[in-house]
Amino acid sequence: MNQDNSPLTSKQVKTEVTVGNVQLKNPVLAASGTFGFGAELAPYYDLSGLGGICTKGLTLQPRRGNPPPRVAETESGMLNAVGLQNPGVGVFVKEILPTMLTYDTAIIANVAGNSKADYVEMVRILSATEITALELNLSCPNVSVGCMSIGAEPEQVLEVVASCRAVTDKPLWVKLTPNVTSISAVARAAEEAGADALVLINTLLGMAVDLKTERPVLRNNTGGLSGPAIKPIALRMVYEAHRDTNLPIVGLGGIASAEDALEFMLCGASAVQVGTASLIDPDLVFRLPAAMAAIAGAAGHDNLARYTGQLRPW
Amino acid sequence: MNQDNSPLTSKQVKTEVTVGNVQLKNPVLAASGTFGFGAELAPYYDLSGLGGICTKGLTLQPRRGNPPPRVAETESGMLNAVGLQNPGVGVFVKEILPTMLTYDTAIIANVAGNSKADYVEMVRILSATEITALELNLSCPNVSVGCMSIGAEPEQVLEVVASCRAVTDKPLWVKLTPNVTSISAVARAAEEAGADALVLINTLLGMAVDLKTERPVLRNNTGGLSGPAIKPIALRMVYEAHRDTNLPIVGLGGIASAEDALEFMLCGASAVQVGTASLIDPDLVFRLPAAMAAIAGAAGHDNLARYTGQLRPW
Amino acid sequence: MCQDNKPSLRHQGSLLGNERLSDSTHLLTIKAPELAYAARPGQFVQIKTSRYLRRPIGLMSVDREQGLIQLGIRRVGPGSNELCDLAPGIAVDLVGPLGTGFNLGLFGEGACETGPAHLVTVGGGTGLFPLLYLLEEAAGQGIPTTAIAGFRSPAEAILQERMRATAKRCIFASDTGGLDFTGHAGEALTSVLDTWHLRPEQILICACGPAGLLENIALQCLERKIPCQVSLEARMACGIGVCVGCSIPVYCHNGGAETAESETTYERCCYDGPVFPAARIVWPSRGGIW
Amino acid sequence: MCQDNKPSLRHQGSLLGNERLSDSTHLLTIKAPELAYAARPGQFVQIKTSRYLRRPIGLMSVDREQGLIQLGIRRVGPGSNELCDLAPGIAVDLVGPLGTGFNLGLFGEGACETGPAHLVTVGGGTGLFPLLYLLEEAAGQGIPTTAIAGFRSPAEAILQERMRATAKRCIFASDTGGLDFTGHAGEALTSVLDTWHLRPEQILICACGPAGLLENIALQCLERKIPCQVSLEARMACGIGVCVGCSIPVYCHNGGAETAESETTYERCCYDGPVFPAARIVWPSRGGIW
Ligand SMILES: Cc1cc2nc3c(=O)[nH]c(=O)nc-3n(C[C@H](O)[C@H](O)[C@H](O)COP(=O)(O)OP(=O)(O)OC[C@H]3O[C@@H](n4cnc5c(N)ncnc54)[C@H](O)[C@@H]3O)c2cc1C
Ligand SMILES: Cc1cc2nc3c(=O)[nH]c(=O)nc-3n(C[C@H](O)[C@H](O)[C@H](O)COP(=O)(O)OP(=O)(O)OC[C@H]3O[C@@H](n4cnc5c(N)ncnc54)[C@H](O)[C@@H]3O)c2cc1C
Ligand SMILES: Cc1cc2nc3c(=O)[nH]c(=O)nc-3n(C[C@H](O)[C@H](O)[C@H](O)COP(=O)(O)O)c2cc1C
Ligand SMILES: Cc1cc2nc3c(=O)[nH]c(=O)nc-3n(C[C@H](O)[C@H](O)[C@H](O)COP(=O)(O)O)c2cc1C
Ligand code: FES
Ligand code: FES
Repeated sequence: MNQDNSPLTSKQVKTEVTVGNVQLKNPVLAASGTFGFGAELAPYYDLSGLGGICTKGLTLQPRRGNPPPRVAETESGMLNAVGLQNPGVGVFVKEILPTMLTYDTAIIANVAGNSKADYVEMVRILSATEITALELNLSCPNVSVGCMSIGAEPEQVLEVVASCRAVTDKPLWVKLTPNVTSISAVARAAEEAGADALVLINTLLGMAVDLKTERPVLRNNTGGLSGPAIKPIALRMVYEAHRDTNLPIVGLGGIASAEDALEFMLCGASAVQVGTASLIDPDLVFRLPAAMAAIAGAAGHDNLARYTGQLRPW
Repeated sequence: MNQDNSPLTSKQVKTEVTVGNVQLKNPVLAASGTFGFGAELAPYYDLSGLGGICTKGLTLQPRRGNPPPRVAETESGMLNAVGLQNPGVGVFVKEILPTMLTYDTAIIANVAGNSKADYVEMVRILSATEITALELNLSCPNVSVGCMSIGAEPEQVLEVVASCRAVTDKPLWVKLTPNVTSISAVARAAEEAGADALVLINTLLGMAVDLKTERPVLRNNTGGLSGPAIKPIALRMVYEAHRDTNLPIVGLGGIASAEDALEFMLCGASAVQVGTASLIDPDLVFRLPAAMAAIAGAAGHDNLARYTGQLRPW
Repeated sequence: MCQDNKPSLRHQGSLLGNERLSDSTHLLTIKAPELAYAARPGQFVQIKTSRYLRRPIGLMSVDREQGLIQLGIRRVGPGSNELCDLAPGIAVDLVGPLGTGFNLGLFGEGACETGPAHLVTVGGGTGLFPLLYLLEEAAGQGIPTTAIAGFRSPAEAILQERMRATAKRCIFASDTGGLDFTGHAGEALTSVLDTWHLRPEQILICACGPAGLLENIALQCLERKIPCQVSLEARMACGIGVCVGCSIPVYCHNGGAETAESETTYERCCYDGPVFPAARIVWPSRGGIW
Repeated sequence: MCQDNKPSLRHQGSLLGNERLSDSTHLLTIKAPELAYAARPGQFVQIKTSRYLRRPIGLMSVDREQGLIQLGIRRVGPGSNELCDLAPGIAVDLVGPLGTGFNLGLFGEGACETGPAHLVTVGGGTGLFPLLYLLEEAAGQGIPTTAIAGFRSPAEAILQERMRATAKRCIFASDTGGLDFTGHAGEALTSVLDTWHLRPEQILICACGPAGLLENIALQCLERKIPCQVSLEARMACGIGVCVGCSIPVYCHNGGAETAESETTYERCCYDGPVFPAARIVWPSRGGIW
């Protein structure tokens, strides 16, 4: 708040935030899986305007992903079952990361493993690079082993995160799945294991049915639900994780406007990610930092960081 | 399927279904909490057109419910935190049920308790009445004790359902919460305890934020998310519970059209309930049986029951 | 969908006119004969927009013969903006008429014997809309009326001509001056009552507007023992009484002033209200929240 | 939103015209100069409707000078219905131009030396729309063209005049007879190729339409060693290449016929396609699914 609470212009509002010891230009990151590795949008947008970019989920070996159809539309949302199609961490480090490092923004490597050993190995490889932080994806619902099956169990989260912590000094963000009875239990496990931040939420497991063929729309039968439909669930989980741990939080799930982004910050997020909305409105993530600053300024606040955790529950 | 698979009119399609040993005129029930006890709509609609009516959640003692605001709009859905406002099971049996029994449709009593003893006592009281079946609500997220906190733990579900089973011969339906890591684990517990059917899903725990006041919109801070937003999650859970138990299933969550209802049946539901959609389109639940029959007839099917579990996963 | 001669709850209306009343307010005229026929002052409709939940809007005027209803709408968000921008000719999906409206039979005991009963409406903002319908109804029944209407400024004053044509006496109040009375509508009411010859039981006060104004009016009436009905707004989902989402805290027994929880309960704004006897409401100053 | 002289991806177009081509098909003319300027045949746009995801629609014609694009839309569901019902004057939210289109430079090796190269387009249904743009482009480059278009029945035939005005030769096929050729478009192509004097490398075949038709055409071309490009459709989310949602199974190496999984991979219909060399596709008869 500036002294007399009078309105400020968006330019007068400081957008910088920190997530643990990671400094970001602004709280808006492109989420994993909905921004590729940045190359497709680089011709059209200045990527240095972002707070950061989370890579598509990387695996130790290249993955072809699931057979199509991989996407289905739902009310105010979509299902995806991409199944982590990616060129593998080796190709990423050699062929993709160098270009990403030229974008002048934080680069967060999202990694997904079949096993603890996979995660540890990838963390080791990526720690030797110039990436800003690691995002352990313990939450992808579209693969048969690893990932979400690890993230659903606090003990396994504890073990995997602790093992990764042991081999890296890079900031370690842990991305959690909402498909759990208690998000706080999983969040506390990640905290105990030495995570630097929590990222929540990944997609909710869902299904779409084709009435004519009497088959699931997705070849994978089930997929991950994302988009505005899940925003209320995501806000609640960010709120609970913020209340029940001391970790900084990166919030996402259905963010489609500056107001949405600030609501996540109020609930406890230090920064936010934009996922599915980028598929529909590729401009959005670039417009958000200024739009958030405009709202903050109109309310007389001279920085965005003040929003984090400011929600006053009844 | 009629013999030559040729189109039939909706009148030629049998709408009767059974849920365990409960016979229903058609698979469309009004869900608990979005239809009151029928009195408000009786002047406008012929309630005998319904497959059945689930009462608002009943508690042993009258409950005033949570302070307002109790409802909030979200994208393709809403949050509610009514907190089980109801006149108590005693007043229900004496003053409300007699009128409901005149409606010539199945009456399902939805009961919610703070403890196992509550459930058992209510089941005992209601078993002495003419209700068609009991719906144990182990899933309301808007009360501080009982309900969802019981429904989230397979062991507690087992105990509560078994205790109720011991005191009643009425059909015992168990309504589950989606806020769990494994719906199958909870569903199997209910099956083991002697439930006659599963009802899923209740609402997902969510939150809405008022950016201007920096407070939760709901006075209860959190609420239950319902409506089309959650349909993909509900379909997936019906599919999983059908796959992993042998119980008949009553499916709900975001149903807003005949197509939606048939999709739930394909995933394994023997009947469906319409919840939040009745708040927006009070006609819908009355139109659905014929609309479902029309779709079935156009596809050459002479009954609705054939849809149950017909989905062919990939 | 009419079943077995039962009345319809849902109606397909047709928008005949959309008139701009001020920068932020529009007046919609909709053809919906069955709805118009059944409507009573103080009732409302639920309109479908592209948002998920319907939007509750009070009936501002009804022409039974022509089968028309009028709605006054103020732009405050996506739903009301959409309604203000509707093009004539379009179909409007309505549920209604809903709720318990004003009751013109509820003057004080003995009012009719002691002299001509007088209706006073007090309102501000969108609260003026349902009051206009009430004034028109009272005029039709030959009940003399006084309309007190508050506006933030003369520039925001709306419906003045129509109220003057309907009410026996009109007092337009503005916080910034420039109209009949300087101050808010509650203060205008005080000045009217202070100098009036009628006895309390001869007057019925009906109010609609911001919650603060309503509480001000209600407390004055309680004090003076004048019967008072208030039309409240709550966040609604169904509007038809089935979801219990729109609770208003009320005293269990009419006229109570207790604050003990056991003496209060919740009633549904949409079904038991939106019009309540002022004395039944647990006003915010007594701890009520809604 | 143009940043630092970067081209725009999102465009606010303005609907100038909406013409009904048949019971189920409309032709939209949209002013969107920057998009029109950048577009190439075979590319598409993603249009916003009230549904959650955008809808991919191929470019049917482009007028760079006037800054216009044309889209042909068939009613198949809520999104396309909404687009067919748009009123002229309205703003249209577009992302594009997207994807890798047809490549007119890709005739067979040595085609230019051995004689005038000839473009043959083969299509049916909504597949005709992108082919029209390609025919117009080829005409502009002076490439002789043959257009083969299939319709279920003469009643469903659309765009005939426009194709006749553009292509050097047109063959309209109908399953039910009554047009130039009786049978489907693939059979029409066979009859053309069977009696033609051109050598394979002088011909380029570009096809768009139902997957079954495309496979039929692709296999004929492979057999006859005629270069062939097909424009495919897949369920899309982003349309801009970032979500990897729209995979098409392709051989890792051009012209492969292996079925081993290790020899195939997925490419993005929206970014690597929608136009692919026919030889790269793992067609359904070889186990490909999309
Ligand atoms: C019985 C009743 C009668 C009404 N009659 C009229 C009328 O005649 N004319 C008219 O213009 N409006 C009337 N309203 C108010 C009208 O329903 C709301 O303004 C409208 O729903 C707002 O929708 P929106 O999408 O434009 O804005 P939203 O984005 O939904 O809301 C805009 C702002 O208003 C707040 N808000 C919205 N609805 C309510 C509510 N019910 N209670 C408290 N705060 C709320 C929101 O929190 C938000 O801050 C009435 C409301 C009720 C309950
Ligand atoms: C690159 C590309 C170019 C296209 N060009 C045109 C065009 O020029 N003109 C035109 O009319 N249409 C075109 N389409 C198809 C058009 O995108 C769909 O018809 C439209 O999205 C349907 O939306 P809807 O809401 O009307 O129907 P929906 O309800 O979304 O779909 C109707 C039916 O079509 C199926 N369907 C929808 N989209 C696809 C898809 N992409 N793949 C397979 N099945 C699908 C659905 O399962 C459903 O059965 C194109 C599609 C692609 C991918
Ligand atoms: C098409 C698609 C692909 C995704 N891929 C990944 C991924 O590779 N790794 C990951 O952690 N999350 C992935 N996600 C999840 C998103 O990053 C995000 O957590 C989720 O979609 C919720 O946010 P949203 O509603 O803003 O999209 C993917 C989501 C979508 C829609
Ligand atoms: C306002 C409201 C009140 C509800 N009350 C109850 C209740 O008392 N008991 C219960 O079992 N479920 C209750 N529910 C949950 C619904 O019955 C249903 O399980 C849920 O809303 C999902 O279905 P839907 O999306 O069709 O609404 C309530 C839902 C709403 C929206
Ligand atoms: S809004 Fe549903 S009971 Fe009033
Ligand atoms: S639709 Fe997203 S990559 Fe093609």
